[in-house]
Amino acid sequence: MDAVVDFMSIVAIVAGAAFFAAGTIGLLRFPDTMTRLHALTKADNLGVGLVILGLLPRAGSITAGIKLLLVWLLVLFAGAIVSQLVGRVASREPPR
Amino acid sequence: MTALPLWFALVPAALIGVGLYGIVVHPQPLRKLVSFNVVGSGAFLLFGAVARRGAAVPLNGDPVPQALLITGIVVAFCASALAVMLILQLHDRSGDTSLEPAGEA
Amino acid sequence: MIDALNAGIALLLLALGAYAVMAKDVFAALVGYIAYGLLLTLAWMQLRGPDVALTEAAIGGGLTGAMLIAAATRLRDRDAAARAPMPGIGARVLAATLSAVVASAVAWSVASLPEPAATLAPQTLAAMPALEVGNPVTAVLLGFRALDTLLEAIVVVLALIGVWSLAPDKAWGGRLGRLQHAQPDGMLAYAARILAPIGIVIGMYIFWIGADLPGGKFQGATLLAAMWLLVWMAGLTDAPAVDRRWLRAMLVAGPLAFVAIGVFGAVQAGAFLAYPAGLAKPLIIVIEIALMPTLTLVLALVLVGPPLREPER
Amino acid sequence: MAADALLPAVVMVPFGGALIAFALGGRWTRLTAYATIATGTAIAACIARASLADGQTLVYHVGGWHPPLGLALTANALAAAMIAGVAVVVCGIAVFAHRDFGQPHAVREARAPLVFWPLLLAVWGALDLAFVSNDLFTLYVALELLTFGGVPLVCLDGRAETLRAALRYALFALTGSILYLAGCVMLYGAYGTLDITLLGARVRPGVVAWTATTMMTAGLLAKTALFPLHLWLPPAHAGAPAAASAALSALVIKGSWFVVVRVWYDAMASAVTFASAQVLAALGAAAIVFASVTALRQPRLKLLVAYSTLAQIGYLFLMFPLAFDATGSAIMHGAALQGGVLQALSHATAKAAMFMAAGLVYAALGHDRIADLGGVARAMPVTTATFALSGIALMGVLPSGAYVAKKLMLDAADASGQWWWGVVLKGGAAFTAGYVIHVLYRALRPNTNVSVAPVPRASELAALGLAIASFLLAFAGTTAIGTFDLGGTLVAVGGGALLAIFVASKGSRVPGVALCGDLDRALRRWTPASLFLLLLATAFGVALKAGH
Repeated sequence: MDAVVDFMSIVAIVAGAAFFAAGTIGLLRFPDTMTRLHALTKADNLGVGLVILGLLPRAGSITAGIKLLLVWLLVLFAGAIVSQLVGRVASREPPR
Repeated sequence: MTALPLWFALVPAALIGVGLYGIVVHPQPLRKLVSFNVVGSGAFLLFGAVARRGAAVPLNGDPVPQALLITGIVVAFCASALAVMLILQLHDRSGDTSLEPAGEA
Repeated sequence: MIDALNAGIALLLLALGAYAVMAKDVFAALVGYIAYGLLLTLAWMQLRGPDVALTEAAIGGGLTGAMLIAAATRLRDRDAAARAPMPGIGARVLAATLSAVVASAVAWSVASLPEPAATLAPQTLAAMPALEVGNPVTAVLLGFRALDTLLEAIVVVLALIGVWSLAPDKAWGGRLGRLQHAQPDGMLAYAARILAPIGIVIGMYIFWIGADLPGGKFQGATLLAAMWLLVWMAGLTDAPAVDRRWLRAMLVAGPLAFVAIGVFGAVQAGAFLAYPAGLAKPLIIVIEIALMPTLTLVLALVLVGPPLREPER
Repeated sequence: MAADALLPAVVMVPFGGALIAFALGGRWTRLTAYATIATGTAIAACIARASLADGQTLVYHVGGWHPPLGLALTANALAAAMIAGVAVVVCGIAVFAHRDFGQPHAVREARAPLVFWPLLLAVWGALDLAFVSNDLFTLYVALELLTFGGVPLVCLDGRAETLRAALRYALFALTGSILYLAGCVMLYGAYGTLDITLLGARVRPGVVAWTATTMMTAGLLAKTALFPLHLWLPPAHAGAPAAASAALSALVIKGSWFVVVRVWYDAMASAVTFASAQVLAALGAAAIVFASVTALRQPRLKLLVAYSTLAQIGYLFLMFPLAFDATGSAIMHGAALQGGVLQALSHATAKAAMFMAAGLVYAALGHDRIADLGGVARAMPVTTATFALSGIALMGVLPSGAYVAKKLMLDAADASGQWWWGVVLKGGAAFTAGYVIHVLYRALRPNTNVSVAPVPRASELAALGLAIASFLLAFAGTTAIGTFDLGGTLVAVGGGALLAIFVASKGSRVPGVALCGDLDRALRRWTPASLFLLLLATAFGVALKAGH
């Protein structure tokens, strides 16, 4: 049982890390603000989600698990808001 | 010395050096201030390494340097804030934040 | 494995720090600096200083980074100093050499620190019971070295007086900072409405557990200040005028209450900033509660800046 | 025991007063400041009495906790003398600033008066803290408090050029503080304490002690503006309002200087070497020559006085090698240190008076161009007398504080066989005389159609009082004043007059003078000055290592 949980954790966290890597490459290689934003937000939301999913079985207590979920929700929320704001500024100003 | 503090002691020394270089060469005060903060965090990290070396069961580190660090970080922040506001006000009133004496720059 | 991770963090830290100093563009440098601040928090966790990690994340990385970015935005391309040339190659080589000499001297000194390490951890543990708090860092901050903490509270108020002193004369009596032009129904306002209550709860929580667990007034106050700044930037509230009585009173209440408790100790326990037996923990909590509004206000208002608008009356 | 309790009070009263004055605002600010100054001066007097008259060293353990865990406050006779002297200067500045920094009747509250009084009190509290604290980290906080008080004083009038001067001061001072802090970190790592007394017993020569000493010293010198690290001082001190200039020039730089004294004489006494002290004094001697000659070339009175401060800072560092015994093996408390502290006090009083006089001249004439000072002596006799008296006090040729200080240091130079510093001490008076005569000669020239705006009589008298106080310090010296040296006085004044005429008439054509001008322009740029900061750190490291 432990081995299965460990395996799931590893898979989820590695997958999350892969999303982060993809997002970072996108941020560096995509041509303009909008596409960069696209790469970043998709990767971040999924990446953080998968990492937290991988960490949940290892949280040790219910409250620690809830804290992890809260972290994920806050990151989602902040990411959504910030990408909206960045997108709005980018659509108003010419690309630099 | 264990492996952990050695890394976290040599890198801060290097950060202090890098930051000092930036303080000397950057013409723009804002960049000097960023460099100052890098030097500052280097000095703080060094203190952190010292605190970690002083760990004694059951504590993971010497609490005295950790407490001094909190004071130091807050003081350094206040210093940065004062400098930033000086930069902005100087910019508002003269359009140029250069530090060189007037007429000789 | 952990050693490799630590080495990785340390080297990445050096790379980001160097980038923040060396990058050509000021915005690139600042983004590097903020990433550097976040990584620094990780380094503090690896150094087993959770209190410092929280402070560094909140103040060193968060507030300082936000302040520098905001300043760079105000300066933009208009600052003539940004276009000034770097000093000549000779000066740069000399600067690099001398900086390297200083860094090597520091590294050499650190490598030759004595074994076993000098530490006050055992003394702290032995003396802590008298203070009745569970977090040794709090015991140092508000017990053994309470004078430093009192002086620090005075430093922050003095820094705010310094920032205010930069105001134009005609703006004295006016509201602090510039008017924020966010739409009241915009995205930022939405974020502020949702985030601020959560942030305030977390800030109070971090403040409250500080006596026994990692956390405390500085970390908590930074969060509260950040929440107020968010609400302010979203245009949901405006900064107060510089001559408001309640504002001045709250700014000095923390340090003055601290001094008063210190004097109470001098009368009751025989020394300035000593705590009478049995009253240590309640008095420490009173000090922390008294400092909280002062710190929150100062941390928020130094970022808002001096009064720049003429009085409304 | 009762006297010991004065130590936290002497720090907390000014800070508490600063906070209350700031909170009350409006017309209450100045009143609160006066009440605080009265209380603080009384406390300072009690400390001076306990420590100087009864000869006891006061020690106070804050919170009842003893070092290394707790913080100790201490005051020996030297610290008590500094506390008393600073209190006197603060009183003088307060009287002087009464009119300039009162709240105008038209508005409820104006900016400058509201910030000036709390800042003055905060500077005072920070200085007292620097004098009594026995912990290197608390001293770091004290130095930061001093910087946070000093920087806004520089740009109190809000002109762009003073903001620039303030920013330069802030950034250079911050760089200095962080170097100092890095030194503290290493000391804690090696010795497990930052208490100066404990460090004095524990420090052993070695790479940690050398690096820490060198970084702390370099950082503190940057804050003290010792040549060649003075880029921030002339514009900052010359651009501030007169009362603020007096506080900055007379008081603020003494804080970091006193910390250098604590580090060298007490904390790191076993690590510092004769060679490194020679480097420190050589910088001081260079400061005297360079800044005095540069002062003579200044077109404006306040700039001249600022350069005079640079020269006088040089004197404060001459006493470091003189405190070594004849074999040059150990630094010791004694006549040289007493002389240094007396020098610091007589400079504090005289320089405050001199800046006030310069400020009054500016207020009366609307300018302070030295070439156009004709007629001032007749129109403003008290202020001119103040300038002359403070100048003579600085020269140290007539019985005054500086005279006794110089005598103490000369005796130490004789005792330790360092005749070369004796030559600098004696010759320095001629350089000081040079710029004082330069100004007085212009002020004494007749000019009947000079129009003079009235200045507050109380301000004039406050300045005069401080100048006289500088002379009265002669009686505070521990040794007899000795015989009046007429020959030395004549040589100094005559030499100074010759120097003044020479530099003023054909200055730019003389290679040495032109060199000082070029050097000054170079050193007031950021890159050379900050390179010198790093270079000095290296030089001290080498001098410390070489001596062992």
